[in-house]
Amino acid sequence: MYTDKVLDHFTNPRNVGEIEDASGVGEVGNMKCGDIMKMYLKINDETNVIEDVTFKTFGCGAAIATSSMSTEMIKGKSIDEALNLTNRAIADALDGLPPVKMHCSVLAEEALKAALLDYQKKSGKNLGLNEDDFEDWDEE
Amino acid sequence: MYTDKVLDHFTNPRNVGEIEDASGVGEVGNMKCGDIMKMYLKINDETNVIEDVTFKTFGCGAAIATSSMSTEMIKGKSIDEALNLTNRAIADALDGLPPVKMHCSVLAEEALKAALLDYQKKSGKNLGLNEDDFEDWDEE
Amino acid sequence: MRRVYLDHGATTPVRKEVIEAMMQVHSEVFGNPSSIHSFGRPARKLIEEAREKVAQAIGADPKEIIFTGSGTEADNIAIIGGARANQKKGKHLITTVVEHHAVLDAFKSLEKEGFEVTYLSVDGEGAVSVEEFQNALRDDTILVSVMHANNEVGTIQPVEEIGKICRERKILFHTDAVQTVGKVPVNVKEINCDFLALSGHKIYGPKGIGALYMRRGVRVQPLYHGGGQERKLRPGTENVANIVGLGVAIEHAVAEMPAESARLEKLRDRLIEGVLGSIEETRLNGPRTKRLPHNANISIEYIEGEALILSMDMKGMAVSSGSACTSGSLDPSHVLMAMGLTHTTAHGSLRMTLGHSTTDEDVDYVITELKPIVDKLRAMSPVWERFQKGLPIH
Amino acid sequence: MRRVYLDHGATTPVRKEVIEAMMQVHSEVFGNPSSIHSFGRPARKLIEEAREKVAQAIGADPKEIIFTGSGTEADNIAIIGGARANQKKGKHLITTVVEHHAVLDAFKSLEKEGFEVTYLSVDGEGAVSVEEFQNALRDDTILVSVMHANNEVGTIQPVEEIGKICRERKILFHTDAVQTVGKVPVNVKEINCDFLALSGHKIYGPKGIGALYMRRGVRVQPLYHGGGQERKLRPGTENVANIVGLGVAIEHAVAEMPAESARLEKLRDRLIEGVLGSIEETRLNGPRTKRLPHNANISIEYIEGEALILSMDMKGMAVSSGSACTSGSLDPSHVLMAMGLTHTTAHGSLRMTLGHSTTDEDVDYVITELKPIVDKLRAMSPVWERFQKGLPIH
Ligand SMILES: Cc1ncc(COP(=O)(O)O)c(C=O)c1O
Ligand SMILES: Cc1ncc(COP(=O)(O)O)c(C=O)c1O
Repeated sequence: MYTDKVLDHFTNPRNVGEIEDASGVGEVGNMKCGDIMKMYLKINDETNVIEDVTFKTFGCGAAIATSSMSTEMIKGKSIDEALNLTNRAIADALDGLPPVKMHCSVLAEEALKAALLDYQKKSGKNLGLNEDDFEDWDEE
Repeated sequence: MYTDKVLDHFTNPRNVGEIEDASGVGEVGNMKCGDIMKMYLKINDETNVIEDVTFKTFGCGAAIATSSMSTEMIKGKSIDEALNLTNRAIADALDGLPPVKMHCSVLAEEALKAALLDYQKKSGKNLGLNEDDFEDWDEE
Repeated sequence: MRRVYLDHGATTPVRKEVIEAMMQVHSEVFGNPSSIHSFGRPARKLIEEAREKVAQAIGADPKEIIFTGSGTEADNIAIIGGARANQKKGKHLITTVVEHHAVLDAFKSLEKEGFEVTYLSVDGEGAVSVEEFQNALRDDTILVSVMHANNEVGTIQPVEEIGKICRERKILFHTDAVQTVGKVPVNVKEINCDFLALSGHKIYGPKGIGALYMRRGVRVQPLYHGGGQERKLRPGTENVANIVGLGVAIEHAVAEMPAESARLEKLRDRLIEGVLGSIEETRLNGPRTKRLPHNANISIEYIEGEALILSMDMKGMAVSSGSACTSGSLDPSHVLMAMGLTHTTAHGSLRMTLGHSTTDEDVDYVITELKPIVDKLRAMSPVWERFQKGLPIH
Repeated sequence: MRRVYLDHGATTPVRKEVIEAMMQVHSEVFGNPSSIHSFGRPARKLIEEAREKVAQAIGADPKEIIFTGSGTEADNIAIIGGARANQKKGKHLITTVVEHHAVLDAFKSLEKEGFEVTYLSVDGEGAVSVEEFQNALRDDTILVSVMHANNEVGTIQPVEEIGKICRERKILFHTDAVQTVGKVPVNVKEINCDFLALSGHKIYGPKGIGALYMRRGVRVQPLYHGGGQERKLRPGTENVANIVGLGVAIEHAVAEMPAESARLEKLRDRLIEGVLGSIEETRLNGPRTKRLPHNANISIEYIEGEALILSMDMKGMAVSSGSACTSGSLDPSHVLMAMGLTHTTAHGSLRMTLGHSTTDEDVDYVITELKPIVDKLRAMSPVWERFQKGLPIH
């Protein structure tokens, strides 16, 4: 069912935890669906580089693996690069997900954007993120 | 499916053949149903004893076995005894027949009665048999 | 690594005697049971012998047993076939919210055909109430289906009482006994049922074989059409080997039941106590006593079931969960939700079902290995974080 | 006594490789394919590997293969499921008078639901006419089912042409290929079919397993309801062992087909010539050449089929007949009657179907042993007597 990469990230998730003085924190998902992802970002206000990122996830194997993989993919990257990260790229980086689990990668993308939105609010920078976008997120 | 007795009578049918100067001959069944039985009786006009009986049958294993068994059961018996032979007695003598094959025992009883009816006509004796009875024969 | 199979509710290994019997059929009795020659007749004979064994196991007459391709098929024939055959008498049906999908989805499909279905609720332990059932009865009720015991939480239902009421009112009563045969006594006369479904692969028999008990005189409308096999209700050349396998399996299952169920019950209780005692924020789902002897269903709060299964699998423990993701759907178990559990609690459920292979060592292993797994997943869980911080869990 | 099995059209022995593969599944891969743990995953993998083998054998994509419990089930899902799913487009269906009961009875049941069915006739050799088919087409025709080859007389139908016309008119086309897989090339693309049914036990695989090819994009309404297995069309825990067995069987059947079919054709021809040459008043039913390579169907006039089968059985020869009594019904074969045979001729039919085990010696044995049997039965037959006396045969 799951690729070796998914199982690896599930078993040894990278960047688990909280960041005390996070620049932005995003939480998406709900208990009804059984997936909640929370992402913490530490952003360098000068360079716009994501210097640290952690997550906490309640969810299935794919939810944990996509959370872990997405933190790896943006750590050390710029905000712009992070904004361009798509759910498909996360899934691809894990060598794919079962069709019924693709929504987990969407959730990971959402968690990241939610954390960036929080940073946008806190920092006053305009990252082009809009609160409303999170309502009708495109779940493929 | 078939009892050993049925198989025995099918494999080694008793009294197969024709009787040249039969006292009575009866033929019942039709090609559509796939069973035709013909029975020949040699009856002693004085004693009313069935001195010889033969049959010819086109039909399945049960048809052949019931024909054979019924000839055995009436050979040497009186006409009255033959008239009392029921299809169930024939089936019982064969240790039973599969439900779908019970009609074969009915046919054997019918063939015998048809031969006796023929004898009634030829001999002028009244055996109490009625041509019409053969129309709505009770096929259980 | 130790391998501990605790998913006997999903399926069981095939027992040696069954494999041997099936192999013999495959290699020696290959004829078509409908053939009248000497290759076919022994196959027919084997089927009828197996039918006797199944009948005997549940207190039925061999003529009342129909072999099917699965428990699902048996459920469908009883429910859909029974409802359609009797629709002139009425259009109302009753079942429960905690049935297996084989039953529930059959009723859903009947709703599309114009039948009305009442779904009985269950209490916090998964049990239906006879009183609610009686209130649901209508003049046009024609068929009722209540499972003998639930596959997820092991709750045993009051089928005897429900069956008795149905019999009095001449309403057809079906019970899905897929989980109870070989675990608790199953007798069609005592249950007062008109139909009963069972399946081979839950009792150390092969997959792909089931049986339907159909009381003498009861009629159903066939769902598939073709040859005359199994009283025209399951047309198609018979799966002789699996039928024989089911016969052998059920014979053994019933014979060993008293001792085996007592053994499993003890192990199960130790398992439940061990887990509840060593891990905080856990709860037993389903009743403490009136449950299947081999079933332990425990919610481990604030973590998700699939993640738990995968983590346990990596330590050699095979279990299942009533959670969402296992089935590819996002809904948590309809059974746990019907019992009033919150989404959080339902998502974190763990079903461990014991069987032949289960030993004391297995139970110890699970009790020892489960805690670190739970700790790790909780450390990762934002919901556990909320709980610990005393924040509301949404 | 020599035992000669000439009933491969009814069922085949299970080949060694299949038995071995199934045994391994039963003893080693017992997990439920729906389980996500390490006991379940290998079972899922085996199913998908078997699906690839079946797909490959008939030129399909694995996604287009649905495992069923029998050929009968595959036929029913295609026909009943396909008709119901498309009834908004029309209510007219077309099939033939010579289909297997799995097809014929499915159509009969659809008639009761309000569908109209045209039954195409056949010629004296059992073949349907493409012209008659074309004339039967209506604007509201939604589904057509024509078998690839007939199970009784072996006639191969012009399915490619019929399929092509259906495709052009966007009418669903199903073909029952239960008798052709492994005997003649079967390719879903060449046949232009939307559905194709096949069965394991006709190709040295196990009984109780079949497969339905369903072209990508085609939809049907399920007949049974329950779990999500086999795209919800065949719910219930998968029969993993039999699925694996079918995969192994079909792979071998297709690989060995060219050589084996040529071998059987020769033996079959010798058998036909031998019987027709040695016994008077006999005739071949079905075409001389465009027939299944392993099928010989001969009418032996003035004797009845079941009596013939039993007599041959006592000499070790297992054959079948299109006659009445074998099926417990009194009607002679609907196929032979549709071909215009008289009742007498139809009742005296003998089907001999060759296979792996068939040797030259088997053929010699039948040719030698059949004549005395026929002589004995004819000596007992009042119809033979009539024939010999020149009297009319009623
Ligand atoms: C042409 C044809 N269709 C369908 C079937 C039914 O297949 P099964 O016995 O697997 O249900 C058979 C064989 O019995 C057959 O010969
Ligand atoms: C209660 C219950 N009913 C029905 C079924 C279906 O049985 P099968 O898998 O044989 O179709 C199962 C098992 O999956 C079950 O647990």
